[in-house]
Amino acid sequence: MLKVSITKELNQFQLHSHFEVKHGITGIIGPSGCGKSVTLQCIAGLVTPDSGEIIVNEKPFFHAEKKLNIKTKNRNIGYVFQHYALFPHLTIWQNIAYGLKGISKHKKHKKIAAMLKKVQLTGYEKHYPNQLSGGQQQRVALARTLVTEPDILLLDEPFSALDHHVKHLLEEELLQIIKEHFTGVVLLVTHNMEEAYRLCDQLLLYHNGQVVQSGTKDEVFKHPKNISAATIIGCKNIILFDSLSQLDSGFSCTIAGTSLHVKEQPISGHTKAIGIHAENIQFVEKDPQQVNTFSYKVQEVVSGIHDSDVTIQAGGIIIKATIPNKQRPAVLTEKLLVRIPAEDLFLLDD
Amino acid sequence: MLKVSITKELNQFQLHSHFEVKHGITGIIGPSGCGKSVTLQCIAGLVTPDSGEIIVNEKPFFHAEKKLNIKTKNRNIGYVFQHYALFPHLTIWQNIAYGLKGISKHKKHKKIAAMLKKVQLTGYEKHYPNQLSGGQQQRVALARTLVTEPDILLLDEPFSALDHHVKHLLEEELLQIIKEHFTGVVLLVTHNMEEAYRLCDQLLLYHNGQVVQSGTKDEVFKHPKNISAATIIGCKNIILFDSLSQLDSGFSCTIAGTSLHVKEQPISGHTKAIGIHAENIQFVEKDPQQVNTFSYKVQEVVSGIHDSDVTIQAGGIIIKATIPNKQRPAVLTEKLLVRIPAEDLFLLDD
Amino acid sequence: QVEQEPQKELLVAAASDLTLAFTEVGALFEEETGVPITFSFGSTGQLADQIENGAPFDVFAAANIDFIDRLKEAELLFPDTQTTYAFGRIGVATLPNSTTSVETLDDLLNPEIKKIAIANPDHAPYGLAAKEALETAGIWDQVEEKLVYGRNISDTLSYIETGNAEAGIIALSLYQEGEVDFELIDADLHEPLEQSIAVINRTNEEELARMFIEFITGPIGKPIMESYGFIVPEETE
Amino acid sequence: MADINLFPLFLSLRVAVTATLLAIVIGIPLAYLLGKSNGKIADFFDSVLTLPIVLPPTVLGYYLLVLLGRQSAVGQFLENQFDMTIVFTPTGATIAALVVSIPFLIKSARSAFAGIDPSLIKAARVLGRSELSIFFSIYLPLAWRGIAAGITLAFARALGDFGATLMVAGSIPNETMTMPIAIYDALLAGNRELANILVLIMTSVSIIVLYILNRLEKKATESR
Amino acid sequence: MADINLFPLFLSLRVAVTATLLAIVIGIPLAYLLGKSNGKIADFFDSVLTLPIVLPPTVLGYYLLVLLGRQSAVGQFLENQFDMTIVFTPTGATIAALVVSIPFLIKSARSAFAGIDPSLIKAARVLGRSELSIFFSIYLPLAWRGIAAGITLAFARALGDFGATLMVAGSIPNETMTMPIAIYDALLAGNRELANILVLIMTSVSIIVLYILNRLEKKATESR
Ligand SMILES: Nc1ncnc2c1ncn2[C@@H]1O[C@H](COP(=O)(O)OP(=O)(O)OP(=O)(O)O)[C@@H](O)[C@H]1O
Ligand SMILES: Nc1ncnc2c1ncn2[C@@H]1O[C@H](COP(=O)(O)OP(=O)(O)OP(=O)(O)O)[C@@H](O)[C@H]1O
Ligand code: MOO
Ligand SMILES: [Mg+2]
Ligand SMILES: [Mg+2]
Repeated sequence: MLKVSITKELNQFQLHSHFEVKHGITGIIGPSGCGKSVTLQCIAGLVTPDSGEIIVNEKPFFHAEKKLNIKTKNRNIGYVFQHYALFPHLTIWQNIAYGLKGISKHKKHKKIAAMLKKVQLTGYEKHYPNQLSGGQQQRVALARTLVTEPDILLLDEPFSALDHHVKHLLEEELLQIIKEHFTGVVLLVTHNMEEAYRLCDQLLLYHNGQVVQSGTKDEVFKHPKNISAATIIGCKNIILFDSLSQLDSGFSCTIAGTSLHVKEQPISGHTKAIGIHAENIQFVEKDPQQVNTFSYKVQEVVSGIHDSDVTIQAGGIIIKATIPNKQRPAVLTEKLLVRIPAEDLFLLDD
Repeated sequence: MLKVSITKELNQFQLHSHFEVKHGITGIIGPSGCGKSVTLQCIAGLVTPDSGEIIVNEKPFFHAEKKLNIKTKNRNIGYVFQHYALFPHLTIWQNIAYGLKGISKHKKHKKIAAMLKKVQLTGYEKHYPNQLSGGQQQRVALARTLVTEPDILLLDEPFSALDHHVKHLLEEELLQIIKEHFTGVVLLVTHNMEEAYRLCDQLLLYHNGQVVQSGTKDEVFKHPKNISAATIIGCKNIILFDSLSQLDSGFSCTIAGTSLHVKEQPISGHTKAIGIHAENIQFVEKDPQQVNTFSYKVQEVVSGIHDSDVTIQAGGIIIKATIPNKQRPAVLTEKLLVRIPAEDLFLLDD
Repeated sequence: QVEQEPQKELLVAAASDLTLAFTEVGALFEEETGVPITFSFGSTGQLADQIENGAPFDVFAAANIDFIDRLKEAELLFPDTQTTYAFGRIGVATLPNSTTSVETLDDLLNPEIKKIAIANPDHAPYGLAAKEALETAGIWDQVEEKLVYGRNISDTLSYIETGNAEAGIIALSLYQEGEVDFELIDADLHEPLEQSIAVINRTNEEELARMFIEFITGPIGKPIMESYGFIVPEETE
Repeated sequence: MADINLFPLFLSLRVAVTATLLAIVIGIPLAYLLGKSNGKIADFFDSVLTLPIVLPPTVLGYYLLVLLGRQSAVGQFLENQFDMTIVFTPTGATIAALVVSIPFLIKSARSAFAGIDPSLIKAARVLGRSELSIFFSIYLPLAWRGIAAGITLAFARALGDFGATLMVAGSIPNETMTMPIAIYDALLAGNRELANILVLIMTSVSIIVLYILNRLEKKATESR
Repeated sequence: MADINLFPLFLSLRVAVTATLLAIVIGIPLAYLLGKSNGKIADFFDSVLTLPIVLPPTVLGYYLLVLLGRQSAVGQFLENQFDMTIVFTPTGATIAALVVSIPFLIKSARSAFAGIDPSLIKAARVLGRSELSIFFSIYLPLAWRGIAAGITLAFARALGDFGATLMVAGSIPNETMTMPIAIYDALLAGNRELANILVLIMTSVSIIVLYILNRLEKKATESR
């Protein structure tokens, strides 16, 4: 269990971070410069918060009023830095060995060799960090931390420099290690939504130094609470509506004259927009019975490897849809109807 | 036009890089440690190749035999380093201004201010690099290079630390700048396939210090030439076959007793495997007429946000399919048939 | 502003044992002639080296006649100005109120006296004299163990004053009452410490320089020199 | 007390400041050039440059005197052509101070240059800057801490030099007598009190100057 | 030529090596502690530590003589308790050499420590190492270049010290007469030839030692 409730000012930047997470992997997602790394540094004791407290498994790490501040080295934390911070004067082997202590030489040797194998760097023991490629360096940083079996694991974009093949291997490795040895909290900063979804149990969405939403990954991805949250998780359709009215089974909202039906959801006074993931937009054969089904005009097509993003106009609504490339020709004829599933629409606060 | 034909030895690592690319954006993709950064450094004149030549727009930059080696500063190259290499003692403004010379103060000011706005760092002019977050630093590195309007642009994972929102903005910015000002060669190293596909015209696939395939992005993604190339572009299904026989309209290959029909393709003596993108696997209602259609058993399911990866066994073949989450329940009943489209199958050399 | 003639000035290089005496004599000389006089005190050997390399001194007062001879050979002096202006005297110095009083050289053998400071006999004339005296007294071999060498006579005094050497042999000219107890050594025990002075032939102030040499041995200089423990020879001419 | 001559103090400061400035102008480029080459020749040259520290100042002064004196080729040339003498002038004192102090600056600067992250130099080259401009815009500021330490050491050494200055410049009161010589003279004359006062003045002034140098170094590297 | 006494050379080397080792043991931790604090007090203290450079060695030697001499509290204590004297012994020479040389090491090391990337220290802390262990495993090796330069300077200064050593240790032939003193003596005795030969020996040995130090420094930082 990790409870963070701190504030910290850095130049013009203000961090007001309040959250509580249970053991398992928690993803931290948020735009560049929103305070993710600073939060991790506070938890590790490398940056001292201005006020508040940090508690890990009942044990307070930091308490501003009680002037309590456990030393970093006693926090038993594993931290993979965004910039790796490898020791330039130590070989890869020595870098990985650096945090290992109190175990026999033989055991140490075995652990490091095993870890090197896991990060696919066997043979590079005697190299120095500056003789490695960017991705190799990142793997050393990961290995150096994982080998120490810490109580809390703070991972600051640990896979950003890796090709997807190695990344997948290491993700699995990470999950394996966590499953086998690790009962504590893992915080994982990432910009990759798929990665977050694959690896994490819970998610924290950060924006401008504040947690804008937290919850299980499905909760967060299916129902982002507000516009910021929806933007952060990469929702491509965030549409401010003109009016919202309650129906029997949900709501109806009007956008530039077009009405959309939205399934039941909690609603606050701040609700301002609706959102839907581009992947959930469907194209169907003519069938005028269905709700939220419209004819459309295609405005723009951006192709990806397997999917394409199609921007269409349906009534007064402009919306993006992600469709498999195979479906693209059919969609481009504009002879289909677009269906905006009411159950996939979410209401967003300001 | 950029022609590279060099060799370089670094410790045990051997680079043998031979390629030629035209203007436009060329993506370099390859596993961690395969020599991408070293190649860029050779082009920039920061690492001297052991042999070979580098020619840009008819102008030789390097020629080992002629002992020709143009100085870096005279190559007019833009290089965004994987580790940014920002000047720690200069403010953000000064960092970006560093490469600008020979223009009036007023013009300089305008250019930098415009660039800061583009990378969304207005207000950070007076900060020093160590006061910025990882992603902000990366944007400064990008801005510092783009502002100089170089002849060749070498981008070493320039978006790796950015959230997808900012990344998209900068990708568009990059495309815009290139469209407007830039007629030269852009080399973009990336580990993100979607990014490569979105941004690049051509692709170079690297493996173990060698170019294993080059071509337009569609060519490369649709028809990777060999097993390495298929692995690099993230093809999840690479299956060694037992035998291959020529048919009227293509080939038939046998894997553990199951025969698959493959559409016409050039074939060499080294052809060893077939491959297919997981996204191209289809699930269809019962219809025993179609070729390459089988019943299957589900072995494993890994869910993503919108898609799931399903591993199935169809006859003797084990294959991964990526399907929309909506389709998952139907697939999991195992009442559908799997179709492995012959036109999407490619033959792979060793 | 009106005066075109450059300000007259006399620059005298003098051995460091002359520091006290010459400072006093110099003041009187200034009073008498109205010409400012500047002294540069230092080790004789060092000053000689400097003169050889063009130091702008007018007069050189050495503690050791050998160096004057050397400069004479190099034709840097007016030979006729060479004058022996004093003979140095040495004595045994001990700290006042020390338990071990030293009256004769033999007292230096007292085991209570652990260290004896003398100037370096290799290049300091007073050190050489001290060595000769100890040799003549026949105790050199016994005291050699206890000797420490100062760079010059003033360093030697420092060793005694700071109590690091129980005794030492210093120049009479450096002896200041109250600071140390002092017992003169018989002048017969060592070669005379002939101190020579001469005018350097590069001088622009030959007249004045000659005057200064005369002044030292003259009626005003002589008593002062004597008061600092120099034996001033009678005019021989 | 009232009649303590402060000329030596001001002379010393002037000499030390001039020597330090010269050391900066000569020493830093030299250190940079030495740093460019990693070879044995550079290391040998470096060792030779360290020599002035190893020789007793007086002896060093003697050789300088012989080299630059009015009998020497250099001395005669200067005297005949420009009517200039080096020895026994404040210029001589400055040169002596320069020679004894410059090795400290060179050594410190060389090691500071060597500590610079090479990727920053690469970045500067890619951005099209000339080596000279890189020297001023990257090398100097990034090595500043080490260079500043070297400057401080060189300045202190120049300020405190006694043996070499004495030999080359003589100890001519109100002309070439620097503070260390004045202190030594006072000691020589048995004037302990004066010596103590002069030492006190010297140390106070030095502490103030060194402290200011220290703070300046901080200032320049503060924001990083 | 055959009868040149090499004792001063060996004594000088012994004294310089011992003093340098002591300077390392005392100076590096001191520099580290000074570096920990960025405050004005540390800067003031730093300035005070630089003082031995500013004072003429002879004068410094005089004060050491007073401070450690046989009449002083320290001297008497040592003499009564351990029958040990500092002055006029090689120990005294070593202490004098230590005092004149240690400021160079402290200053160089402090600036080298200050140049270390703080994120590496953070990484080491996160990996659970104690400050002491971080000092040895990170600070020392990463500051090695600057420290090595400081060691070289300190060693050279210790080897070349004349004034302070002479004052504290006297120049007792075959006991405390170091090479610089021997050279000085030869020079003052007008024995130019001997002086030249001694200087030649001194410079050759110094160049060799300094060159080796230089190469060792390279060796240790080669692979990065
Ligand atoms: N040492 C510092 N001094 C001043 N401001 C700082 C400092 N470190 C970080 N900041 C500011 O704090 C904010 C948050 O930084 P942080 O590194 O936590 O961002 P982040 O969420 O990790 O972003 P990224 O995804 O780009 O790494 C940024 O706006 C940054 O400019
Ligand atoms: N200075 C060096 N000395 C020795 N070997 C080096 C050096 N630099 C790189 N290498 C080796 O060269 C190989 C290629 O490195 P390079 O940096 O080009 O990889 P990369 O393709 O950019 O990988 P990544 O995607 O991880 O950045 C690596 O195996 C690396 O270990
Ligand atoms: O070592 Mo000196 O000659 O007293 O400056
Ligand atoms: Mg960050
Ligand atoms: Mg790379």
